[in-house]
Amino acid sequence: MTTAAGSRDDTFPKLLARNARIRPHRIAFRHKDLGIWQSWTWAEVYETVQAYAGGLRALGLERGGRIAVVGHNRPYLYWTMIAAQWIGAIPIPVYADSVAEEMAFVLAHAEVTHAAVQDQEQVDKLLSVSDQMPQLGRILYDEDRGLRDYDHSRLHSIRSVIEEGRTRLAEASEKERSEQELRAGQGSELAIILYTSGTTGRPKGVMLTFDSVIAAAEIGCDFDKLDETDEIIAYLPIAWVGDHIFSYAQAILSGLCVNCPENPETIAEDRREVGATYVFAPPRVFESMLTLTMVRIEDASALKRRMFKFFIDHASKVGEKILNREAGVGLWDRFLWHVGNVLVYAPLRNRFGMTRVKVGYTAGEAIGPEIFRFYRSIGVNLKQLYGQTEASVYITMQPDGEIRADTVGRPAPRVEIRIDDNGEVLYRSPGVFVGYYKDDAKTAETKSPDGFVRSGDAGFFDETGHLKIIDRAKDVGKMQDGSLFPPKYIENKLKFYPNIKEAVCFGDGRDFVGCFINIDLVAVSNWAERNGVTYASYQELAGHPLVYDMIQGHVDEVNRSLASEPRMGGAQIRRFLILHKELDADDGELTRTQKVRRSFIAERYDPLIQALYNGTMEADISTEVTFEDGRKGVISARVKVRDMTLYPAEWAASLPEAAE
Amino acid sequence: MLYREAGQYKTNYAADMAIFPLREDRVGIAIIILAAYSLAFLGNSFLLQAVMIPFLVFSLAAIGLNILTGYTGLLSLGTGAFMGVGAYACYKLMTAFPGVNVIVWIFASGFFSAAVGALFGLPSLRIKGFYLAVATLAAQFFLQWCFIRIPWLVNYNVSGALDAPLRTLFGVPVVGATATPQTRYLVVLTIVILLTWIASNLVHGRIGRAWIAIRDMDLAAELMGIRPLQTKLLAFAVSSYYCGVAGALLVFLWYGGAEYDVFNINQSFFILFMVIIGGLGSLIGSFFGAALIFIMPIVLGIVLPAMLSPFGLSVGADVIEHLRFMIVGALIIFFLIVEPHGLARLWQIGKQKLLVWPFPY
Amino acid sequence: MDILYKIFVEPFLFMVEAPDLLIQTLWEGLVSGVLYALIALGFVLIFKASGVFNFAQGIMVVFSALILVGLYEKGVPAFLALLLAIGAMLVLAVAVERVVLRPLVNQPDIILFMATFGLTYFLIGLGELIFGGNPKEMITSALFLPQGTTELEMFGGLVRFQHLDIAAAVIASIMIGVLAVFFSKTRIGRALRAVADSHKAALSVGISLNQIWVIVWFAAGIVALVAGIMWGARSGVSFSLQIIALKALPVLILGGFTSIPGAIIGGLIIGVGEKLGEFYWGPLVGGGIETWLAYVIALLFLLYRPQGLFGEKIIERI
Amino acid sequence: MRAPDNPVAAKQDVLLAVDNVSLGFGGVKALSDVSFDIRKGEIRAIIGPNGAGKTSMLNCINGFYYPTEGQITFKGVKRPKMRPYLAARGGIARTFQNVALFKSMSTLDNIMAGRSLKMHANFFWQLFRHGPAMKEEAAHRRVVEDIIDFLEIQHIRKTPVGRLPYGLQKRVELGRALAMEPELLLLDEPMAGMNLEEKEDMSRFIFEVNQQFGTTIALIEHDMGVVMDLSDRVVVLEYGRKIADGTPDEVKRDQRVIDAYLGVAH
Repeated sequence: MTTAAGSRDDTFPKLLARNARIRPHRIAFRHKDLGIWQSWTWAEVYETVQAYAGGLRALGLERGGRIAVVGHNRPYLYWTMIAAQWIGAIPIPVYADSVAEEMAFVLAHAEVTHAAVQDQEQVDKLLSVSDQMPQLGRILYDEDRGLRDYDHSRLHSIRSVIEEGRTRLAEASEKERSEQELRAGQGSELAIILYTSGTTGRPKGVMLTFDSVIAAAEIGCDFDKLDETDEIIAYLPIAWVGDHIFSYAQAILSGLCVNCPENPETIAEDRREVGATYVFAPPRVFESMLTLTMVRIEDASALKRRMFKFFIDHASKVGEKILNREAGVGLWDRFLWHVGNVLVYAPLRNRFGMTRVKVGYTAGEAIGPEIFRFYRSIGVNLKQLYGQTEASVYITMQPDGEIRADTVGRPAPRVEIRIDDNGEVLYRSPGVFVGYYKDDAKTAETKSPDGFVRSGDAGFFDETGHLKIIDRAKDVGKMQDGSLFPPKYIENKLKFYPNIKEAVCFGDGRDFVGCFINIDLVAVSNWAERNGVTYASYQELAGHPLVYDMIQGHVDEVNRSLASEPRMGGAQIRRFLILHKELDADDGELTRTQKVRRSFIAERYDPLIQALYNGTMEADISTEVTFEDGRKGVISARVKVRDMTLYPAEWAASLPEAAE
Repeated sequence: MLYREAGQYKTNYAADMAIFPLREDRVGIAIIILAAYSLAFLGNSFLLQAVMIPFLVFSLAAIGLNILTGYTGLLSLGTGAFMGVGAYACYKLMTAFPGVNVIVWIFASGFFSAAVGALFGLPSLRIKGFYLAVATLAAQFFLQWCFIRIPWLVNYNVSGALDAPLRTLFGVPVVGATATPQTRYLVVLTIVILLTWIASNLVHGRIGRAWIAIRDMDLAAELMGIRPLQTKLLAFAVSSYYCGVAGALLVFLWYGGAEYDVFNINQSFFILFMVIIGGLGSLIGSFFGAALIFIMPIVLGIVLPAMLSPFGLSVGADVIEHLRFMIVGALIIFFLIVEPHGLARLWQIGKQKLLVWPFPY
Repeated sequence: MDILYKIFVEPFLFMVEAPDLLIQTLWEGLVSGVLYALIALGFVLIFKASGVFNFAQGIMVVFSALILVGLYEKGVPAFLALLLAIGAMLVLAVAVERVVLRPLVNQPDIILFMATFGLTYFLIGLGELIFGGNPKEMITSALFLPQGTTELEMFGGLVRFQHLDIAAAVIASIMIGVLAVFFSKTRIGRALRAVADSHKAALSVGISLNQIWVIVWFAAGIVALVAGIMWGARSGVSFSLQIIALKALPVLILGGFTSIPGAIIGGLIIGVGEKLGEFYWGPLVGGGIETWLAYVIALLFLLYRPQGLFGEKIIERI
Repeated sequence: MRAPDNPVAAKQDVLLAVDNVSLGFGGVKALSDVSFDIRKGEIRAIIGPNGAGKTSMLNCINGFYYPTEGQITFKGVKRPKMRPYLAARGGIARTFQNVALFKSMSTLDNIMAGRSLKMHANFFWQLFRHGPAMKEEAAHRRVVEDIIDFLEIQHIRKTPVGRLPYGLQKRVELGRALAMEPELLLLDEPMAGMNLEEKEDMSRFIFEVNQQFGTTIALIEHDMGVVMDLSDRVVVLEYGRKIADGTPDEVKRDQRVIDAYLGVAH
C-alpha cells in the first residue's frame, strides 16, 4: 500500500525521498503556466527540493527557524514548505489575500526570519509593513515580474536560491550534510504552524507535528484508498488545513499528483482540464457551482429546461440510491437514470470537471442538504467530513453506503469522540495538535490534559451512530420563551436558495428571530433580467420591492420547514431585511474563509437590529467600507423591514434526544 | 453532451496546438474516415459514381476556393478555369509520359494551375474586392478561350474533347473506361483526405494566420511585417493547386473525359456557392457546401417527381429541371438569411452546444 | 520581328487603308457599347443606393424581355405586354426588397452578392418554367422598332447602319438622359444620391430606406427591360444573354461602381475596344477574343488606376 | 511615478528623426514642416487637439504614408519610399486608434501572428505541421505565452478577440505589437475609451515594456495625466504644425500649448 509503513519515513522530506525512489517517473506536480500544464516528476521534485533546502540553509534558515509561505497554490511554494522541513525549519503558510496588517501580525507572532512569496504584490505587502516585523530578514519570490528594479540585498528569486543550493550540492561534503539533515528530522518534531483565522480575535497558530499530520493523512488515504494514480487540484488557500492535508500531506504520502491552476480567474476551466479524481472543497464552492448551474439552465431553451428539470427531479428520487448501490430501485427508474446520465448527469459532471472523481469531500461548514444530495444524485460521490485544524482535519467521516446529508458521519479511524454535558463535541486522535503557538492559556482552555480537544461545536450522535452538528456551541442560543435558537442552522436553510448568498439571524435572548439577508448578485440579477426588474446598483436591487417579495417567499418556506421540525418551531423568522451591501471579508464582516462574524455584524448594523425588534418598517444605516484597492468610503442606505406570518409548530417544545 | 473533456490536459505546446485537441473530435474524424472507406464496399455504383465521387471532387475544389476566398478574403470567379488548367495539364502529362503513374500526374497537374493562378493573382496587390473578381473573370474567359483555341492542349483531337486513356495503379485500372467506380472512389477519397489534411495543416500554421490576417485587417497585417503580395500569391497558388487537382479528378476519375465547356463560368459560380453556403473560412464547411449544392439537386430530382405526381401535375424532365433551379436559388437565399456564416457555423454552434451541454453557454 | 509587325504595324496600316471598315467597326462597337452601358447602368443604380452588387441584373434583362415576348406569344397586345412587363419588374422589386434585402440588411457585401446569385437561379428557373427554355424572337415590329439597313458610301466603301442599331443608340441615350435628370432634378433622385452618401442622410429626406430600395430595383428593372428589348432584337431572347450581362462588370470597373457618366463612357470604351480588337487583332490568334478582351482591358486599366475613371482616389486610413 | 531625467534617454541616441516633414492629401495638408526626434529608450508623447495630424505622423513613421516633403531617418538611415512591412521588418511596431485586431482569431493567434516576422520554417514542413514547422510553432508559442503572462490575459487566451471587451482588445493589440519585439513601438491612443482601472493597467504595462525591455515608445494620448506621468518628452501638434517640444513640465508651461490645448477642458 501507499501509506508510510514503518517509522523510517516519518517526515515529508523522507517521504519525498521515498517517492523519488519508488516512483521516480510519475508526475508529482503540475502547474498550468504559460498555457500548458508544466509537469515535474517525483525525482525532479526531490532533486529540486534538496537543492532548495541547501539554498535556504545558505540564506541562514536553520533548524527550528521559521519561514512564511505566502501566495496561491504554486509548486514552488509547496516545495518551499518541504525544503524548509528538510532542514528542520518550520513553514508557516499565510493566506495570500490577507491585508498587510494581518500578515504582519502573523509573521511577527511566528517570529519568521524568512518569507517565500508568490509575486510582487506579496513582496510589496511585506515591505510595506516591514517595520512591524524587524526579524524578517529575507524575502524569496516565485515570479520575478516587476521586481527587477527592487533592492535585491534581501530579495531573492526562489530559482536563484535553488541554483545556489545546486551548486553547493556539487560538493560531496555538502551532499553528505544534506543527507544528514534529511535523516535528522524526526516525526515528533514540529512540522508546521497553521494560523486559523478564527471567528473572533486574532489568529492562533496551531502547531502540528509530522506524526500528527502524517497520521491524519494516512487516515484519509487509507479510508479512500488513494494512490499515485490520483489527481487533485490545489486551489484552496495553502494556509488552510484542508489544503495542507489534501494537497500536501496526502499527495506526498500516497504519491498522487497535485495540479496547481493558472490563476484564480481560470480555476473553473483548469478544474475541467485536469479532471481531478479526488476533490476537496468547502460547501460554498459546491454552492456556487450549483447556483451557476441553475442560473445558466434558466437561460436554456424551454425544451432543454424541461428535460433538465425532469431528469434532475428523477435523480433526486433515485440517484442517491443508485450511487449507494441500494436495492429497491425499479428497473424502469434505473433505466431512466441511465438515460438521464447520458443526457444530463454525465455532461454536468463533465462541466464541473468531475468526470473522473472517485471521491469528493466537503467540509469546513455545514453544507445545505439539498446541495449535497444534488451532487450525489447526479453521480458525484460527494461525502461530508467534519474536521478542524486542531485535529489535522479528520474527526468524523462518512463511510461508503452510510452517506447522509444531515450528518457528518462516524468518527474517523483512530479518532475518539465524546459529547460534553453542554452538547460540545470533544475528540482525541493521533492527529491532534501540540498547542497554540505562544498561547498556553488558549491551549489549556481547548485541550484537556487527557488529550481531548474541545471542538467548540455543539452536536449529538443520532440513533445510527452518526454525528450531527447543530452549530457552534457558543452560538446555540435560547430565546426569551426558552426555545432553542441555532442561528447557523436557520441560516443554512436560507442559504440553500440560490438567490440568498448570506444570512445572519438574531434571536438569542429575544422574543423572536430576526434576520439579515444578503442577496446573491449573480442569481438575483439574472432573475431581475428575466422578470424585467431594472436597477442601477446592488443597493437598488437589494431594496427592490419585487426582490423583497421573492425573498419573502423563500423565508416563508424556511419557516414552514422549521415549524415541521422538532424544537425548531420557535425559531421561525418573524422579521427580515435585505442588506444594502454585500458582507465582505475586507470590511471584517466575514472571515477569510467566508464565515460570518456575527457579533461584529451585530455591532456594525446595530440600527438595523433595532429596527428589526422595535417594529419600525424602515431604518437608515451608513457603514464604512473598504474598496478593493484599499481606499475607504461610506455607504448609506434606507433599509426596509418585512414581517412574516408564522406557522404553528408541529412538535412539542422538547426534544429528548438532543443532548445525549 | 458527448464530450468528456475533463481530464484532457495538455502538457506541451504541440498537444495544445493540435488541430483536434479533444479526444472525442479525433474519434469522430476517425469514424467518418472509416465510414467513407467502407462505403466503397457497401455502396452501389450509382451512389459512388453519381454522388460520392463528384461530391468529393467538388469538396476539393471548394477547399481550394475557400483558401482563397474564405481564408484570405480574395473573391475569385475563375475557379472553373483553374480546374480546367489542372485537367488539361494532367491530360498532357499523362499522354506525353504514359510510363509514369497517373497519380503522380494528378498531383503534378496542380502545379500548373498553381502557376497560372499565381499569375492571375498578381493584380491582387493593387485591387481588391469586386474589382479583383473581375480580374479573375478575365482569367476565366481567357483560359476558357485557350481551351477552345489551342488544339495542342487536346493533342489535336478532332473532337476537341479530353478523353481518358487507360491508366492503372498496381495493375488495377483507375483511369479509363474499364476503371470501376469503386476503384476510382477509393483513389479520389484518398487524395481528398490527404489534401484536406494538408490544407488543415496550412491554415492552422503561420501561413494560415497570415492569410486570415490579410483577410481580417490587411493594413494591420502589413504593418506587422506580413508581406501582402507574397501572402496573397501563395493563397492564389495553393488555392489553384487544389482546384487544378480537383479539375483533373473531375475529368479523369469522374466524367472519364470532357469538353472545355465543363470549365465554364457556371462551374466557377457553382463552386463559389458551395463555399458561401458551406461557410467561408472553414474546411469542413467546404464539404457541407459541396454536399448541399451538389447533392440537393440530385435529391430534388428524385423527390420532386414523387411529390408532384400525386397531384396529377405534369412532371416532364424539363419542369423538374426548372423547379430545381428555383428551389436551389430560393434555398441559397434562405440559407444566407438564416445563417450568413454558412453551414460550418451551424456545425460549430452545434459542437459548442454539445461541449457545454446541458448549459446553453 | 514578324510578330511585332503583325501586332503593332499591320492593323494600323489596315485601318488607314480601309477607313470604311474602321468606321463600320467603330459604329458596331459604339452600339454594343451603348447597350453595355445600359446594363451597367442597372448595376450602378442598385449599387449606388443599396451597396448591393446585383449579379441578377443580367438575368433581369433576360427575364423582363422574356415576359414581354412570352406574353405577346400568348396573345397579349404588344404594348399591354410591355406594360405588364413593367408591372412584373415592380412586383420583382417589391419582392426582392421584402424577401431578400430586408432580412439581409447589414450583412457583408459578399453575402448580399451571393443572395443575388440565388435570385439569378430562381429567376432562371421561373422564367423557363413559365415560358420554356427555347430562344425567342424579339417582337421588333409589334413595338414599332425600325428595321432595315441604311448603307452610306464613304471613304471608298459602303458602311452599313442597321436601323435597329440606330434606334437602340437613340433609345439608350434617351434612357440615360432621363435617368440623369431623374437623379439630379427630382426629390426622390436627390434622396437616392443622399443614400449613396449616407443612410442617415436619406432618412432625413423623409424617404424610408425600404422605399428607396424598391424604387431603385424598379428603375433597374425598367433599364433591364429596355436593354432586353434592344439586345433581344439584335440576337434573340435567351438565357445566354446573361453572359453578355457579365460584360457590364468590366464596364463598371472602367467607369467606377457609382458613376453614371462612368458607366456610359466605360460602356463605349469596352464596346469599341472589343470590336476593334476582335476585328484587327483577333485573327492573329484565331479569333474569338471578344469573350475575354473586355476583361483584360479592364484589368490592365485597373492596374494603372485602381479606382476607375471617375472614382475618387482611395486614401486608406487606419 | 518616474524621474524626469531618465538615465537611458539621457544618452541622447536618436533612434528616429523626423525632419521638416509635410504630408498632403490632394488639397488638404495633414502635416506641415514638422521636425522632432525620438531617442533610444525614451517614452515620447505626441499630443494635440483632434485633427492635429498625430495619427498621420505615426502613419508616416511606419511607412504607411510617404511624406510629400521632408524625410524620416530611422537608426541613422534615411528612409526611402517603401511598403509598411519593411518598416515592420526594421523594428517598428504599432497599435491603432480603433483597434485593428484580426477579429476572427483568438487572442493567442493574434499574438502569434505578431511573430510572423520571426518565423521561417519552410513551406514544405508547413504542409505537414511536423518537424521544424511544429518545433517553430511551439518555440514561438512559448514567447507568446510570456507576453500573455506579462499582460495578464491568460483567461482569454483562446477567446476570439471579437468577443472581448474593448479594454482587453487594446491589451491584446499591445501584445501583438510586443510579439514583434520592436525597437520602436508606436501606440495610437492606447487608453482611449478605457475606464480608470484599465487605464492604470495599461499605463503600468507601457511603463514596464519601456523599463524591462528598453523599448522606445512613441504614443499619442489624450489623457493629460497619463501623458505627463508616463512620457519623457512631449511634442505638441496643432493643425499639422509643431507648436511645442520638450519635457512634460516645459510643455505644460508653454503658452501656445495652454492656448491650443490644455486651456480647453479636455
